[in-house]
Amino acid sequence: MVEYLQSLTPDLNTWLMFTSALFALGIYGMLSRRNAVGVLLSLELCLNAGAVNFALFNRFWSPVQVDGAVMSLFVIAIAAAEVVVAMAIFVALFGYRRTVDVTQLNLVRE
Amino acid sequence: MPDLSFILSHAWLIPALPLASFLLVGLVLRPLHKPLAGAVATAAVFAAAGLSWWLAFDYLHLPKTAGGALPVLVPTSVEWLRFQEGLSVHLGTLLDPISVMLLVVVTTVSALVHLYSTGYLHGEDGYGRYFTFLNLFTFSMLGLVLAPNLVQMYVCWELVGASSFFLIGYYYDRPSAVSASKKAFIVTRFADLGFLLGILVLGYYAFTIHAGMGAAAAGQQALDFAFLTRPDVLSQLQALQGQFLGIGTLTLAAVLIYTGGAGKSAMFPLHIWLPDAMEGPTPVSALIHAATMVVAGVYLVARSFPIFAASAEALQVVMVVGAFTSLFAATIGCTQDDIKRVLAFSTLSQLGYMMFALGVASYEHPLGYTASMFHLFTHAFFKALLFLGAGSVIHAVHTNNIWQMGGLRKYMPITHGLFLLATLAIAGIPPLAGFFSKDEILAAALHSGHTVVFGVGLLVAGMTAFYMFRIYFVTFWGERRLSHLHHQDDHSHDDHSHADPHESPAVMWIPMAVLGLLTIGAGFVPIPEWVRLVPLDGKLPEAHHGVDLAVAIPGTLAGVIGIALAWFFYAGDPQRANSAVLKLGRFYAVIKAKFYFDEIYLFVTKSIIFRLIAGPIAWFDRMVVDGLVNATGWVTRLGGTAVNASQTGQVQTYGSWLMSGVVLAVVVLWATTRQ
Amino acid sequence: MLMLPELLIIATAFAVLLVDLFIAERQRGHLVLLALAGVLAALVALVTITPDTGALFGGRFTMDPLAWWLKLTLLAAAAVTLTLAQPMLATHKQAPTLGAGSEFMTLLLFNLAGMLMLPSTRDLVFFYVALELATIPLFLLTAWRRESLSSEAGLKYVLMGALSSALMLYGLGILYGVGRTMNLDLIGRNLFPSPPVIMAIAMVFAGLGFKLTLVPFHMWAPEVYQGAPTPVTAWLSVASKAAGLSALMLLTYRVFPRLLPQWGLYLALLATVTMTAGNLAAITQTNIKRFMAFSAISQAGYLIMGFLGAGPNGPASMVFYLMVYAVTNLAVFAVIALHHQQTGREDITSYRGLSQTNPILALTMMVGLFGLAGIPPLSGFVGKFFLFSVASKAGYNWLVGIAAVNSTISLYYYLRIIRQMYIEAPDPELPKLTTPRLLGTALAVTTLASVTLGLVPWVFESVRFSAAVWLEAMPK
Amino acid sequence: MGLASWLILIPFLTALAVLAVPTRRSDLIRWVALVGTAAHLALTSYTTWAFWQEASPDLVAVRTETVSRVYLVERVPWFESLGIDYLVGVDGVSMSMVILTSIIIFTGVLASWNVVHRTKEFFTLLLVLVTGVFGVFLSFDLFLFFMFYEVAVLPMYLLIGVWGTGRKEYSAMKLTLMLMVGSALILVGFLAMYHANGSTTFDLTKLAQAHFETGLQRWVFPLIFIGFGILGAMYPFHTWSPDGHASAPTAVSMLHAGVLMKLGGYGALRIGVYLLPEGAQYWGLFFMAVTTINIVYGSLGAITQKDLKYFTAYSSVSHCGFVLFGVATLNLMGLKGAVLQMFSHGVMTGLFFALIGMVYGRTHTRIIPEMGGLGKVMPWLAACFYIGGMASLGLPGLAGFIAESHIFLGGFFGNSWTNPILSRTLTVLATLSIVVTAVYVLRGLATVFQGPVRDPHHAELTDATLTERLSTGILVATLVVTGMVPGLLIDLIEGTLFPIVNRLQATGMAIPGHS
Repeated sequence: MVEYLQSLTPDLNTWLMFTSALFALGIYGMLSRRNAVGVLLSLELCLNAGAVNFALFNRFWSPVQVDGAVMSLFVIAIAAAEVVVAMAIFVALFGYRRTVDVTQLNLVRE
Repeated sequence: MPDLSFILSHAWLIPALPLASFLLVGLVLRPLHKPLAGAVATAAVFAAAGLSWWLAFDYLHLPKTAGGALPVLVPTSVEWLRFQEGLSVHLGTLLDPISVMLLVVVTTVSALVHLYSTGYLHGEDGYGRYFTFLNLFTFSMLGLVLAPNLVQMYVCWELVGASSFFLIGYYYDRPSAVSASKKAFIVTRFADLGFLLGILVLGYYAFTIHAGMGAAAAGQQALDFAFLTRPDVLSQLQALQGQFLGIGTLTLAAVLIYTGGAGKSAMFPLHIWLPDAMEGPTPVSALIHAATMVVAGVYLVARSFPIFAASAEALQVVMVVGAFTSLFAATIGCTQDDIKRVLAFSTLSQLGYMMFALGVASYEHPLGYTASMFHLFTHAFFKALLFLGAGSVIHAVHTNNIWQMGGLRKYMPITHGLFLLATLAIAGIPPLAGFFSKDEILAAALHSGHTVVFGVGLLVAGMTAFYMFRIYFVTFWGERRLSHLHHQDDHSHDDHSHADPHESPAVMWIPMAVLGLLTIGAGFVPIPEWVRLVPLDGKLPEAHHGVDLAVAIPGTLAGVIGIALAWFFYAGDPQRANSAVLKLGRFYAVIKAKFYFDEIYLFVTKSIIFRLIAGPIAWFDRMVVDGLVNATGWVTRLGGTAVNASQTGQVQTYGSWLMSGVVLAVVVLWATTRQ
Repeated sequence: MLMLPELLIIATAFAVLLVDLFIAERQRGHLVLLALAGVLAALVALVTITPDTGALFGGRFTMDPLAWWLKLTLLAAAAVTLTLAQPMLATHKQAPTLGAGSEFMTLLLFNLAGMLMLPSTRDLVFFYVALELATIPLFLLTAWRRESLSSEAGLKYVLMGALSSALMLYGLGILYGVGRTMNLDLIGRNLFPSPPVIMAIAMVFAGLGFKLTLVPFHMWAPEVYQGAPTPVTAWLSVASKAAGLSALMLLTYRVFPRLLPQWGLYLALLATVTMTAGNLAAITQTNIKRFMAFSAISQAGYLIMGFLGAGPNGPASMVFYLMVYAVTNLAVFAVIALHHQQTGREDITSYRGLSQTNPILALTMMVGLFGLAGIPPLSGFVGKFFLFSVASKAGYNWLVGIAAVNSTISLYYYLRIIRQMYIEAPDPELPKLTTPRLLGTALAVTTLASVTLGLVPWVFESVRFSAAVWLEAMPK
Repeated sequence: MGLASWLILIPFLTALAVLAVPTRRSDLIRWVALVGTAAHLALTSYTTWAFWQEASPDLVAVRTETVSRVYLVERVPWFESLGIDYLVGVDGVSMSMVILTSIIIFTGVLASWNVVHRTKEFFTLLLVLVTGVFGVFLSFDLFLFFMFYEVAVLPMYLLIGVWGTGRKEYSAMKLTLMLMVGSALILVGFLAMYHANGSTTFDLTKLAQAHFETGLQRWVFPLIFIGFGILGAMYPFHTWSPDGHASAPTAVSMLHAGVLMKLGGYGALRIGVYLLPEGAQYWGLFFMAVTTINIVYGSLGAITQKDLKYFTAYSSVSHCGFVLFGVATLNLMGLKGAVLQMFSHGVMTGLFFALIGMVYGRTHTRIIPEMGGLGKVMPWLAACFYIGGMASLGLPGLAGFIAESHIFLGGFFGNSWTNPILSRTLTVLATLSIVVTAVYVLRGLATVFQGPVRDPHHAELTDATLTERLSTGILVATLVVTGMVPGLLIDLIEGTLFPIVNRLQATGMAIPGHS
C-alpha cells in the first residue's frame, strides 16, 4: 500500500508543472479580479507556488538538508505578514471609499 | 642703393603727419577748440605737402638705373601682419615715379582743400569731425599710394573708402546724404570683394611660387609688388595651368583686382555711387571724388601693370570698360542740371579715359601707361579746381542747380576766371594741362592700333568740351536766375541767402588760384619723361616726346567744336536748347535719368536681395529652423504625455506592464545569452 | 560587533515602542530624538567599531567593504528622514494616522534594519527575509495618513509589492532548484545559461526592478510617492532604491559573475527605457511629489549603467552615485516636506517666488535640483559622469549619448521648478516658511554633502578601493 | 597656488564677497564687483607678461613640434584612480581668450551699473558665470574642462530668466537646453577618447600624445565639433542665439556673445582639431560647408531684422561662423584667424551689446525703425557704434579685418587633402558676406543714428555717462589696438597653433611623444 502510494508520487517535473500552473493561476487572478481581497488571494497563490518550489527542490535534490523547507516556512510567515498589512490598508481604505474594487481606485492620478 | 637723403629714407613721415594730426584732432582738439582743430589739421597736411615736394625733388635727382629709369626704392618696411612665413604684410613705403607723382598730387590737393575747407565750412557744427576725417582720408590715401604690397594697398583702400563714407555722410541728418554715403560704401565694398578675391588668388599662387623659389625670394614676401612683378615670377604665373570657367589663373586674378579698381574708380557698371557722392561737402568732392581717391583704381592697375601686361585679356577688359565708361558718362553729363553731378560725370568720363589709356598700353606700346599717369596728374589739378570753383559758386548761391544760377561772372570774378581756366583745360585747349595729357592718351590709342578707341576718345573729348561749357555758360553767363524757393544747399547760411551772391573769401580763392597755376603749369611738367613703363629687361628705350600734330589737331578741334556747340545752345537764346531737348524726346529723358541704372540697382537690392532672399531667410530661420527646434521640444512633451497616459491608476494594468516586462526580459536575455 | 548597527537599530525600535508606553502625551514629540539617537549611535558604531570584513552565523551574515558604504548611506538617510518626519509626527493629532508616532518610527527602524542586513546576506533565506523586511513596513508607512489618497497608494503598493515579491520568490526558487544550494557564494557555480536560469533571472530582475523603479516595473512609484506622507516619500525614494541596488549588486556580482557581461544589452535597454520614460513623464507633472517620483525613476536608469562592463569602477560608481543621490534627494525632500507641512500645498506653482521669501531654502532647493540634474560642480554631476564613463568604457557610447541627452531633458523640468522659485513673483497668500532647527541642520548637512562629495576626491577613491577589494573577494 | 588658479578663483571670491554684502547696499555690491574684476584685469595683464616671459624663448622650437606647450602649469591629482587631475595652465590661445574675458567682464560690470533689480543675485551669478569661463579656458584636463563648461553655461538661465526682457523664460530655456544638448555630445566624445587605447586619462597634454585610431576619430570628431558648434551658433543649431541675446540683459548679452560663444570655437579647436586630427581632416570640408552657410545665412538674416538685438545676434551668427570656418580650414592661417576672430568678435559684439543696452536704457525701444537721428543726441554712443560696425564689416585697422583676412586666406589656401575647388568655392561664398555685412551694418546704423531725429522725445536724451564711456572706451580701444598692432595677439597665439597644424600636416599621424 505504502509502496503503491509512493509509486504514485509524481516526479519533480510533474510537481513543477503543478507549481507553474498555480503561479500562472495566481497571476491570472491578480490581473482579473476586481476585488482587492481577491487580488491579494491570487497573489498568495503565487507566493505559495514559490514556497512549494523550495520544498520540492529540497525534497528532490538534497533531502538530507532542510534549508528549502525552512525557506517555505519563512515564506508562509512573510506572506501572512503581508496579508495582515494589506488587510489593514484595505480596511482603512474601505472606510473612506466604501469599496475595494481595484478598478475604482484611481484617485491618485491627475 | 645709394645713400638716401633724409626725406627719402623717412618717407613714412609724409603719411604719419596726417595720421598724427588725425589722432590729435579727433581725440583731443575736436571737442575742445574747433578752429584750432581745423588749423592743426590743415597745417599737418601742408607740412606733408612740403615734405612731398622735397621728396619729389630729391627723388628726381637720384641716379638713374642702368636701364635709364628712375629707381624703385622701399626705404621702410616693418612687419605688420604675419599670415605665415613668406606671406607677411610689411607696412612700408614704395617710392617709384608714379607713387612720388601721386604723393605730390595728393598732398598738394589735400592741403589746398584743407585750406579751402576752413573757409567753406566755417562755423559749422561738424567742423572738427570734418577735419578729423579729412586727415584720416589723407593719411589713408598716402598709405595707399606708398603701398609696397597688395595688402597694404587693400588696407588703405578700405580706409579711404570708410573716410569717404563718413565725409559723404557729413550732413548726417540729411537723408539723401546718408543714403548716398551708404551707396558709395556698399558699391565700392562690393567691388572690393573682387579685389580681395584677387588677392586671395594671387596670394595663393604667388605664395606657392615663393615657397618654391627658396633663397631666390629671400627678403621678399609673396604679395609684395616687387615680388609679383619680377619677370621670373610673372612667367611662372603665366605658365599656370589652372583654369576657372575657361579663364586663365593670371587673367582671373588680374580681372578680380581690376574689379576693385573699377569700383573705386567708378567704372561702368559700378559708377552709380559717384554722382550720388556729391551729397558730401564740395571740398570733399574735390579732394576725394575728383582728384585722389577715385583715381586709386587707375593707380592700382598702373601699379600692378606688369601683371596686367602678362594677360592680354585682362588689358582688353580694362580698355573696353574704360572706353565705354568715358563715352557713357559723357553722354549723361550733357543732360544733368546739378553742377556737381555734371562734374561727377565728367570725372567718370575722365577716369574712363585714364583706364582705357592703360588698356591700350603694352610693353610694345608703352605710351598708354605714361599717358594715363600724365592725365591722372593733370586731371587732379583742373578737376579739383572745377570742384572748388563749383563749391565757391554753391557757397555763394546755396543751390546746386545750374538753372538757378546764371550771370555769376559779374558777382564772382575770381571764381569765374579760375573756373573758365579749368574748363578750358578739361576741354583740351592748348596750352593748358588737359591738352597735353589728353593728346598723349589719344596718341597712345592711335599708335597702338586701337582706332575705335581713338575714335571714342575723340568723340568724348568733344562731348567733354560741350557739357563743361554748357554748365559754364549757364552758370556764369546770361541773367541772374537765382531762386529762393528751394535750396539744396550744403549748409545753412540763411543770413546770406537773400543777399546778392558775392565772391568767396580769400581762404577759399587762394587755394583755387594755386590750383589754377597748376592747371596752367602741369602740362609742362615732364611727367612723360619720368613716368615710363619699365620693360621687363629694365632697359628703357630712348624717349621721344613731343606734340603729335596728327592727334593734337583733331583733339583740339573736337574741343573747339564742343565749345562752339555749347555756346550755340546755352550762351544765347535758351529756346535753342529747349527745342533740341524736345526733339530728342524720350531719348533725352532716358539719358537724363542716367539710363535708369539707379532704379535697376534699387530693384536688385530692394526687391531681389531684401525681399526675395533676406526676407525669406529670416522667415525660414524663425519658422523652419527654429520651428524644428520647437518641434523637438513639442515632440518631447508629447512623449511625456504619452508616458503619462500609461499611468492609468489601474493597479492591474500596472501588473500587466510588470509581467510584460518579465516576458521581454526573457526574450532579450534569451537573445543575448550565449548558451 | 559585526551586526552592531543592525542590533542597535532593532533595539532602538523596541525602545521607542516601550518608552512610548510610559511617557506623557505631550512629551511624545521627543521620541523622535530617541530614535534619532539610536540611528546616530548605529552610525557611529558602523564608522568606529564595525569592521568592514568578517562573517557571522556560518557565513550567512558577512560584512564586506561595499556593504559598509551602503549601510552608511542608509543610516544617514534614516537620520535625515527622522528629522523630516518630526514635524509630521508632532502634529499627528490634527491629521489622523494609522498609528502613533512611536509606531511610525518603529516601522521605519525595522525597515531600516532589513535594508541594513540586505547587503550582508549570503543565504537565500536570509536574503529573502531581509528583502521583505525592507519592503513590507513601507506599505504601512505609505498608507500612514488616514485619508483616501494615502490608503489608496498603500493598497497599490502592497498589491504590486506582493506581485513582485512573488515573482522574485519564484525566480529564487528556480535558482535554488538549478543551483542546488541556498548559499549565495556557491549557488553561482552551478548556474549556466539555460532556459530556466534565464527565466529566473528575468523574474529576479522584475522583483528588484520593482524596488529600483526600473521601467516597466515602476508603475507603482508615481502614485505611491504622491500618496505617501512626504517624509515617507523621501525615505522610499532613497532607501528603497538603496535596498534594491544592494540586492541587485549582491545577486549580479556574487551569483551571476559569469553571466553579467552577457546582460549588457538588456541592462542598457533597461537603462534607456527607464531614464527616457521617467524623464519624459516628469516634464508634464504639476505635483511636486509625483514629479520627484518620475525624477527618481530616471535616476534609476542612470544608476544601473554602472552594471555595464567589468572592473571596480562600475560598482564603485553605482555606490558613489547612490550616496550622492541620497543626500541630494533628501535635501530636496527636506524642502518639499517643510513646504508641504507649512503651506499644505504640493503643486509646483506653490513654489512661486520662494527665492524672495526664503532665499536660503530656495538656494538649497536649487542646489539639490541641479545636483539631481547633474550640473557641475555638484557631486550629482561627478557621480553621473563616472557612471557614464563606465558605460562608455564598456563600449555603450550610444547609451552615454542617450543618457546625456536625457540629462538635458531632466534639466528642463528641474529648471521649471527653479523658474518658479527664482523668476516668478511670490504668491502673497503663501506664508513665509520657518525652518525647525533639527530640519535645518539636516538640510544644511545634506546640501553640504551634495556639494562636496564630488569635489573631495577621497570619498570616491575610498568607495572605489572598497569596491576593488569587494570584487576581489567574489567567488569566481 | 599659481597664477592660473588665481585667475579662476578671483571671480569666484568676488562672487562670494558680493554675497556677503547686505542686499540693500546695491552701490557697495557694484563696487565690490568692479574692484574684483579690475583686480582680475590687473592679474590678467601680469599673467600675460609672465606667460610671455616663459613662452617667448620657445617660439622657434614649437614650430616643428606636434604637442603644444602649456605654461604656468599647476597639477593636483584629483580622482587619481580615474586619471583625473586638477590641471590648469596657460597657452597662447587660452591666454588671448582670458584677456578677452577679463576685458569683457570688467566692461560688463561697468555696463551693468544701473541694474537695480536684485542687484546682488545678478552680480553673483555673473561672476559665477565668468568663473566657469575662465575655468574652461585655463583647464587642461577634460573633466575639469567639462565641469567648468557647464558652470559657464547654466547661470545664463537665471540671468536671462530674471533680468531679461520679452519672452525671457522661453529664450532662457531654449538657450540652456540647446547648449546642454551640445554638451551631451561633447561628453560622449570625451568619454570615448578617454577610454580609447586604454589611456584612461583626461589630461589634454597626455591625450595629445596618444594616437586614436582612425575609426574613432571619424565618429568622435563630428560629435565634438557639433557639440561645441552649438555653443558657437553653428547652423542649424544657432536659433538659441537670436532669442537668447534679444532677451538677455546687457552684461549677459555681452558675456554670452562676447565670451561664451567663443567657448565653442575654442573647444572645437583645442579639443576637436588638436586631439582628433584625422577626424578633422575627414570632416573638414563638410564643416567648412556648414559654416559657410552660417556666415552667409547669418548675414542675410540680419538684413531684415527690426530689433537691434536680433540684428546683432544674427550678425554674431555670421561672425561666429567665421570662427568655426577658420577652425575647419585646418591650416595655420585659418586657425589663427579663428582665434583672432574669437577675440575680435568678442570685443566687437561685447561693444555692440553694451551700446544697445545703453541706447535702450535711454530710448526704451530697440526697434530700429522707431529710432532715428540719435547721432546728434548721443554722439559718443554713435561713434562707438560706428567703430564697432566698421570692425564688424572688416574694416582694416580694426580687429575684424585681421581675423577675417586670415580666415579667407586660410580657406582659400586649403589643404593638401581637401579638394581645392570646393574649399575655394566655399571661401568665395563666405567672402560674399563682407558685402552683406556692410549692407546691414550701414543700413541699421544709418537708420538709428543718422537722418533727422524721428521721435521728438529722443531729442532730449543724454549722451553716455562716465561709466558708460569708460566701458565702451575700453572696448573700442581694444578693437583699435588689436587692429592696428595685430602682432601682439599673433605672437601670443602662434606658438600654440604651430603644433596643432604640424599634427594635421603629419600624414599617417604616427607622432612620437614630445613634451
